[in-house]
Amino acid sequence: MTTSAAASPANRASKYLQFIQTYGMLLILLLVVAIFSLLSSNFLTTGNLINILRQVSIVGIIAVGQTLVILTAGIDLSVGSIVGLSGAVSASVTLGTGNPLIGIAAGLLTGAVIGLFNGVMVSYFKLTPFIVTLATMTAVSGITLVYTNGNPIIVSDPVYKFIGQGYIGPIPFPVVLLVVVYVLFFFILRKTVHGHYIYSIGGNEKASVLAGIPVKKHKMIVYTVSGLLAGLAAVILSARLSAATPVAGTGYELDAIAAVILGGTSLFGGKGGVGGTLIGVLLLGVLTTGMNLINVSPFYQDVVKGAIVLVAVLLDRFINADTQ
Amino acid sequence: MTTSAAASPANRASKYLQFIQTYGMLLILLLVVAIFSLLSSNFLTTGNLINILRQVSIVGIIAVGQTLVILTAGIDLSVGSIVGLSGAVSASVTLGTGNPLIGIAAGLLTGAVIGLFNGVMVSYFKLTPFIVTLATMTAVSGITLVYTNGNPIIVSDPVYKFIGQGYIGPIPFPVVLLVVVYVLFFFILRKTVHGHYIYSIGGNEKASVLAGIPVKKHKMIVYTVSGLLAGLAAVILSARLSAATPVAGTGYELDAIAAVILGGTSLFGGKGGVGGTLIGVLLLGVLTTGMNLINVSPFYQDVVKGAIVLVAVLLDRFINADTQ
Amino acid sequence: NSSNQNAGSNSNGNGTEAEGGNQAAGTDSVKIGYVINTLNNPFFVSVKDSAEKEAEEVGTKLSVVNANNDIATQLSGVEDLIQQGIDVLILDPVDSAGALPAIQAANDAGVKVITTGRMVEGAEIVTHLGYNEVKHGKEAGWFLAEALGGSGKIVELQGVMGTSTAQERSQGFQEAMADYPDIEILSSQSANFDRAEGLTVMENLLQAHSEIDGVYAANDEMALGALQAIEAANRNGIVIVGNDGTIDAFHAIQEGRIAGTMAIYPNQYGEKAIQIALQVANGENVKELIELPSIFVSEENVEEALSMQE
Amino acid sequence: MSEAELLRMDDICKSFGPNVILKDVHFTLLSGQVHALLGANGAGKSTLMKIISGVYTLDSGSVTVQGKQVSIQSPADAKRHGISIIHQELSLVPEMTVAENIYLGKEASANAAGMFFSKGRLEACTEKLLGKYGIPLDPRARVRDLSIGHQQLVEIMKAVSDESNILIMDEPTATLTTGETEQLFTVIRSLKDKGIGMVYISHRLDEIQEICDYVSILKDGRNTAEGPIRDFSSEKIIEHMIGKQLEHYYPSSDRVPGQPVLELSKVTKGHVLNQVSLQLRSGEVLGLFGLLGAGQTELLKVVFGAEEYDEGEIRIQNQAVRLDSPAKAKAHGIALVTENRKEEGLVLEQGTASNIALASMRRLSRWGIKKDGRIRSVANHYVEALNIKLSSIREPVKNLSGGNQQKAILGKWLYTEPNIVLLSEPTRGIDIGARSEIYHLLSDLADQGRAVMVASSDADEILGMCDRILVMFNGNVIAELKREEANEELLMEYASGAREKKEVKQ
Ligand SMILES: Nc1ncnc2c1ncn2[C@@H]1O[C@H](COP(=O)(O)OP(=O)(O)OP(=O)(O)O)[C@@H](O)[C@H]1O
Ligand SMILES: Nc1ncnc2c1ncn2[C@@H]1O[C@H](COP(=O)(O)OP(=O)(O)OP(=O)(O)O)[C@@H](O)[C@H]1O
Ligand SMILES: O[C@@H]1[C@@H](O)[C@H](O)OC[C@H]1O
Ligand SMILES: [Mg+2]
Ligand SMILES: [Mg+2]
Repeated sequence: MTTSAAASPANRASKYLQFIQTYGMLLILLLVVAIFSLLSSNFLTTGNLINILRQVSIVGIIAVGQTLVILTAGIDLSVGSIVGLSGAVSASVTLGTGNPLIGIAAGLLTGAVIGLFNGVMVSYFKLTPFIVTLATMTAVSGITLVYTNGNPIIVSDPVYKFIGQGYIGPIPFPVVLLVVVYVLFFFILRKTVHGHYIYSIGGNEKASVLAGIPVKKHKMIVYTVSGLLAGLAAVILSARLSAATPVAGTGYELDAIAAVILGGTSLFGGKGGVGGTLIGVLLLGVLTTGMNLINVSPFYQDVVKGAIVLVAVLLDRFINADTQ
Repeated sequence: MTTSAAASPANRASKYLQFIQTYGMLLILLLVVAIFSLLSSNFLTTGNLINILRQVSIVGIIAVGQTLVILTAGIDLSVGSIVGLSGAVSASVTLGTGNPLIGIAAGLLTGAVIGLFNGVMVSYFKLTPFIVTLATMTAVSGITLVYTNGNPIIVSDPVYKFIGQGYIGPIPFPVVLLVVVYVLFFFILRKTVHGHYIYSIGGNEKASVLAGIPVKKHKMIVYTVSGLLAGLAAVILSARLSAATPVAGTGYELDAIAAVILGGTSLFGGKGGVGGTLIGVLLLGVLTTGMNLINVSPFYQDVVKGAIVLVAVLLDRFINADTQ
Repeated sequence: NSSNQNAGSNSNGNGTEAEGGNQAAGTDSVKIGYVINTLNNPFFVSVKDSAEKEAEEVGTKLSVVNANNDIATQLSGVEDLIQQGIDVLILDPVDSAGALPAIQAANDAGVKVITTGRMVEGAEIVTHLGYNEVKHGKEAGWFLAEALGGSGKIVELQGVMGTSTAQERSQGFQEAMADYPDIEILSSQSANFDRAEGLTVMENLLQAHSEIDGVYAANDEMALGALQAIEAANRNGIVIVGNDGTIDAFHAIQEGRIAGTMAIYPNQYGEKAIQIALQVANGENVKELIELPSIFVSEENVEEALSMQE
Repeated sequence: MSEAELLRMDDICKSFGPNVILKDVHFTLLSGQVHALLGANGAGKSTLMKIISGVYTLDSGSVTVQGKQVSIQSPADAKRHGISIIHQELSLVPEMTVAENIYLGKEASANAAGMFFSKGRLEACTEKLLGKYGIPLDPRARVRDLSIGHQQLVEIMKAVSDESNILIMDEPTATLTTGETEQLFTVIRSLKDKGIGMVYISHRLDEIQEICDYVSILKDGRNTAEGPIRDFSSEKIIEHMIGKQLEHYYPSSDRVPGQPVLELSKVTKGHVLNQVSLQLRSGEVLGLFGLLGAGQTELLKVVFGAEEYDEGEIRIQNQAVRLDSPAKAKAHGIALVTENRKEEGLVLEQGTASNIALASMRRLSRWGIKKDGRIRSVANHYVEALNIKLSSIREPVKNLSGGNQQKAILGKWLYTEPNIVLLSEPTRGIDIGARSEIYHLLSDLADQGRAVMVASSDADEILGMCDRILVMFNGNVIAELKREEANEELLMEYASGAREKKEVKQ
C-alpha cells in the first residue's frame, strides 16, 4: 500500500502539530510563569505553586464539566448558581443530620439533579442550551435565597472541613480532587465510548444520530455530569470557607467557560479536551495570583488581565498559524 | 418546470411557519402581559407601558448590535463594559468641554473604537469572538476604573440630560431612539447588501468567502456597530441617571444575549433578526417590571423569572414543533 | 490638609489610643496587606483611596486586593498576600461567614490580622474596627419614620440579596419600622446596590403605587437612582434616606433632594485602618474593639460631614 | 472562437505538511475548450483546481491567465481574473433561497443601487437565468429544503452566472441524474460557443467522451498523460489513472434470492411517499431507481428510522416493527449509507478510524472502555480493503479527498455487519476502480445471504449490479423490473412518468 509508507512521517508531523496546538497555550503559560518569577521572588516557590493549585481547584473542576458540555456544542451557564445551592444544601444537611457524608452526598445530588434537568430540556425537549441553563441559573439562585433565607450557613464539622482544608501528605485535598477529576475525565474522553460519542455529537450531531448513537442520552449525561461536578466544587468551596453563602459561585460559569475556550475547545463543539482546559484554568489562576504578588493595583489588574489574555490568544494564533 | 408550481404553496407555508416561529414568542409575550394585567391594575396603563419601553431602551439598543454579531455566529461580551467606559467618557468630556454634543460624540466614538478593535481581532486575526470580547470586557472595565478612579461623574447639562430624560410629545426620548434604532436595523438587515452578507456569513462563512464576499470587512463592521450602539446606550443611561457610574452596564451583555436568543436568533448564526430580539427584550422587561408591580418578594423573583423564561421557551418549542 | 490627628476628635465614640504613634520606628519596613470586600461602589473606593494615601504619607508598603464580593476570591487574596510576605493583614470581610479560614491561614503564617467592617465570629484577631449594620439600618429607619411624622407609606430598596450587608441593613430597618404601626411598607424590592437599578425599580414602584411618602435605600447609589426616578416623575415630597455617606449623597442632601444618609466616613475608615495596622506591626497595644465613626447625616450636619470627607 | 490560451499552470507544487500532493504539475486551458481533468480518488484534481480558484495558495510554480502571470490569493482574486468554480463539495447557504445563493457576492450585478438589496430583482434575474438554460428550480425555494441534486444545480448556476472566462467544474454531475446531466451539457455547449474555457472533472468516463475535447490525467499528484479526447479510449484513460486495466467492472451474479427480510406495505409519508409497498429478500441486490426528488432517499430514511412515516407497516423477518430511531433500526441489523457525506455521514474533525468505529462502538469496547487496538486494526482493514488513500487513520477526514471520504462511510457501515444494507448513492464521487470494487463488495454481501438495497440515480450502475429494480416516481413505486428485462430507456420512461404504473408484485 502506498499509504502506509507515507503515513508514518505524516502521522508524526500531525501529532507534533497537535501537540503544539494544544500545548502552544502551555508554552504561553510557562512564559507567563517565567515573567512572574522574574518580577517576584515569592512566585516560583513550592508553597505558592500549591497555593495556586488549591485556588484554581474549584473553577478547575467546574471547567471539566463545562468542557464536556461545550464539546457537544452546548453551554452550561447554571454551574455558578449550582455552586450556591449545592453548597447550601450540603452545609445545611451536614448540620441537620450531623453526618458530613450525607451532607456531601446531598450537595452532589443537588448538582446532579439540576444538571439532569438541564440535560432533559436540551436533549429531549430540544431547547437551546444557552437559554435553558440561563433560566436554570436564574431560578436556582432564587431557590438558594429562598432555601437559605439569604443567610450564610456555617459548618465546622472536621470531616466536612477536611474536603477543603485537609492535606494528603503535603498536597491539599482540593488539589488531590482536582487531579483525580482531570485524570478521570481525560481517561473518559479518550478511552471510553461515552467520550467518543461526546466528540462525535459535537462534531456532527446529525451523523451521530444516523450512526444509531443514543445522542439524547449522552447529551443528558453530559449536563448531569456538569451539574454533579459543580456540586463537588460547591462542597470544596464551602469546606474551604467553613461556610456556605447564598451568593457563592456567582460568575464562576464565565470563568469556567473562559478557561475552556482559552484551552482550545471550540464553542461549536467536537474539538478540544480537558488537557487544554487545565492549561486555561492555570493561566487564569496564575494571572490573578501573580498580579497580587507583584502588587498590581486593583484598578489596573483588570486592564492587565484583559491585555495578557489577548496577547496569549494572539501568540497562540501565531504558533498555530499553519494548522488552521 | 415542474417545481415552480409546487413551490408557491410550499413557499407560502414556509413564510407562515416563519411568521409563527418569530411570533410564537410574541404570543407568549402577550400572554405574560395579559397575566400581569390581571394581577395588577397598574400594569396595563399607558404610563406603565411607556415606563417599560423606556426601561428596556438601554438593553434593547445593545441587543440590536448583539443580534448582528450573533447573526454572524459571533458573540460580543464587551458591550456591558463599553456602557461603563463610554458613559464615563461622554459625561467627563461634556463636563470638560462644556459641550454636550462633543461629549456625546466622544462617548459614541469610544464605543465604536472598542468595537472596531474587537472586529479587527475577530476578522483579521481570526481570534475566537468569545475570548476576544471577554478580554476586552475585562480590560475595558479596568480602564473605566482607572479613568474614573472608581467615582461616579455627575452631569447636569440640560441637553445631555434630554437624551435620557426628555420627551418628544408624550414619548420619552430614549424610546424614540429605541424605535429609530430598531427600524433602521430592521431595514439594514432586510434591504441592504451589508445585511444580506451578515446572514450569508452566519449561514455559511466558507461559502461566503468562496463567493468572493469581503467577509472580514463585514464582520469588522458588525462588531464596530455593536460597540457604537453600546456607546449610545451608555449615553442614554448616564443621561437618565444624570451621572455616569463606573459599574454601569455590568452584566448587560448577558441580558442582551438572552433577549437575542429568546427572540429566536441562533447562536450558530445565520438565522433570526431584530424583530425577534425586540420581543425578547420586551419579554424580559415586562417580567422585571411586572414582578415589581405585583410585589413579588425579592427572594422569589429570580425563581419566578427563571421559571417563566423556561416555560416561554417550552411553549415556543411546542408552537414550532414541526418547523425543526 | 487632612492630618491623621483629627481622626478621633470629631467622631462619636472612637477609641484610638495611639494618635501620633504611627510615625514609630520601622514603618517603612512594614508590609501591610489589605483585602477589601469590593470596589464596586464609591464608598469602598474612598476607603481604598484614603488607605493608600495614608500609607504613602507614613511611607509604608501597602498591597490592596479586591475580593470582588466573593468569599473565595477573598480567601485567595489573603493567601496571595501571605505569599507576598506581609506583616499585617487588614481584612474587610465580604461576609460575616466564610472569612475564618482566611484569618486562620494568616495566623498560621504569623501574620497579624485586623478586621474592619463586619465582625467574624470566633476569629483570632488583634482588633476589629467595626460598625454594626443592623444598627445602621435601624437608625436610618428611625430617621425616615420621624421625618414622616410617624406615619405614611414607604418602600424599601434592598441591596444584593444574600449578602450580609443587605441582610443586616434590611433587618435593622424592619426592626425600626416595627416601632411605627402607622407606617406601611408598600414594597421591599432589591436594586442590587446599583444606581441604575435603583432608578428602574423606583420607576416601577412609582407605577404601582400612586401614593409613596418615603424611600429607604440600603445604600446611597440606590437612593440616588431612586431620586432620579422620583424627580423625573415629578412626585415631589417623597422623603429619601440612604446609607454609606458618599460625596454624591452629601451633595444631594445639601441641595435638599434627599433627606439623609447613614454615613460611615469612608476616608477615615481607610486611614484609620492603616494607622492601627502600623501600631499592631510595631507591637503596640490596641483595643480589641474599635468602633468606627458612623453618624446619620442630614441637612443639619451635612456641611460638617462634607468638610470631613475631603 | 480562436483557441487562445486562457490559463496556463506550470510546475505547480503543493504539500500539506509533509504530504506532497502535487508535484511539478502543468495544465493548460484554451478558449472554448472543455478540458477533462482525470485521476483516481486523491490524485490531486481538486487541490489543483483550488489553487487556481484561490482556496489554496501554491508552494511553487506559476499561473498565467490570458498571457499575464498572476498571483491568486483568495476566491475574490480568482473572480477578478475571470475564474469561477463549482466546488466538489456544496458551498451554499442553506437558509437562503435559490436566488440569493446564485447571486451571492454579486448582488450588485443584479441590482441597480450598489448598497441596497432587492430580493425581488434577484429573483427576477434568477428566473431569467434558469429559464435561459431550462433549469427547473424555483428561485424562491429555500436551499435547505432542496434535494442534494437540486442543490448541485444551484451550485452550477451560481458559477455559470458569474459570466467568467474560465469555469471549473469539480464533479458537477456526481449528484445529477442523466436528465440533469444532459441539461448541464447543453449549458456547457452554449458556454463553449461563447469561447469560455472549462475544466471538467468527473469519474464518469462516458460523460468525458461525450462532452470533453481534451484530457489531462493525474496520478499521485503528477501528470501522467494528456492529449485530445480522440486519442483516449476509456480503457486507455483507466490505465493511466489507476495503472492497470479493469476487468469484470460489474460482478456477475447467479444468486438465488431467499426469504423476504424486509417488507413494506403501504408506507405513506406526506407528499413524499405514497403507499409504498415492497419486499427485500436475503441474498439479493435490489435497486431503487428514480429521478431527483422521486423519494428514494426518504424511503431509505424511513426504513432506517431516521424519519417518521404517517401510515403503513414495516416488517422485518415477518415481524411488524416500529422503527422510530436509527439506533433501533441498527439493532435490527439495518445499515444506511447516507448520500450527503459531509452533513450526514462524517464527523469531519475526527479521523478515519474514529469514523469507522462510530456505528460499532458496542463491539469495539468492553465495560464502556474502547478497545483502541481493535479499532485501529479494524480501521486499517477497511483502509486496505477499500483502498482509502490517507496519511493516517487519525488524520481528520475533512482532509481526505471526496471519494475517500465516501469510502470511509462505507467502511463504517460494513463493519456493523448488517443483514439489511441500505445505500443511497453509494458510489457518488468514487473513482472507477474503487467503484467496481464496491460493486463486487455489495455482490459478495448478497452472496453471503444479506439483503442489499441501493438507491441510485445512475441507471447504468443500477442495471449493472442489481438483481431486481424498483422504479420510483413522485413518491410511488411505479414499476418492478427484473435485471434481464430492464434497460436504460425503460428505466427512464418509468422514472420520468412517461410510462404508466406497471403491476408491482407484493
Ligand atoms: N486540507 C488538506 N490537508 C491535508 N491533506 C489534504 C487536504 N486537502 C487534500 N488533501 C489530500 O490531498 C490529496 C488529494 O486530494 P484531492 O481532494 O485533490 O483529490 P481528488 O483528486 O480531488 O480526489 P477525489 O476524486 O476523491 O475528489 C488527498 O490525499 C487528500 O487527502
Ligand atoms: N426537510 C425537507 N423539507 C422540505 N422538503 C423536503 C425536505 N426533505 C426532502 N424534501 C423534499 O422531498 C422530496 C424527496 O426528497 P428525496 O431526498 O427523498 O429525493 P430523492 O429521490 O432521494 O432525490 P435525489 O436523487 O436528489 O437524492 C424532494 O422534493 C425534496 O425536495
Ligand atoms: O455600603 C455597602 C457595602 O457595605 C456593600 O458591601 O456594598 C454596597 C455598599 O454600598
Ligand atoms: Mg476531488
Ligand atoms: Mg436522494
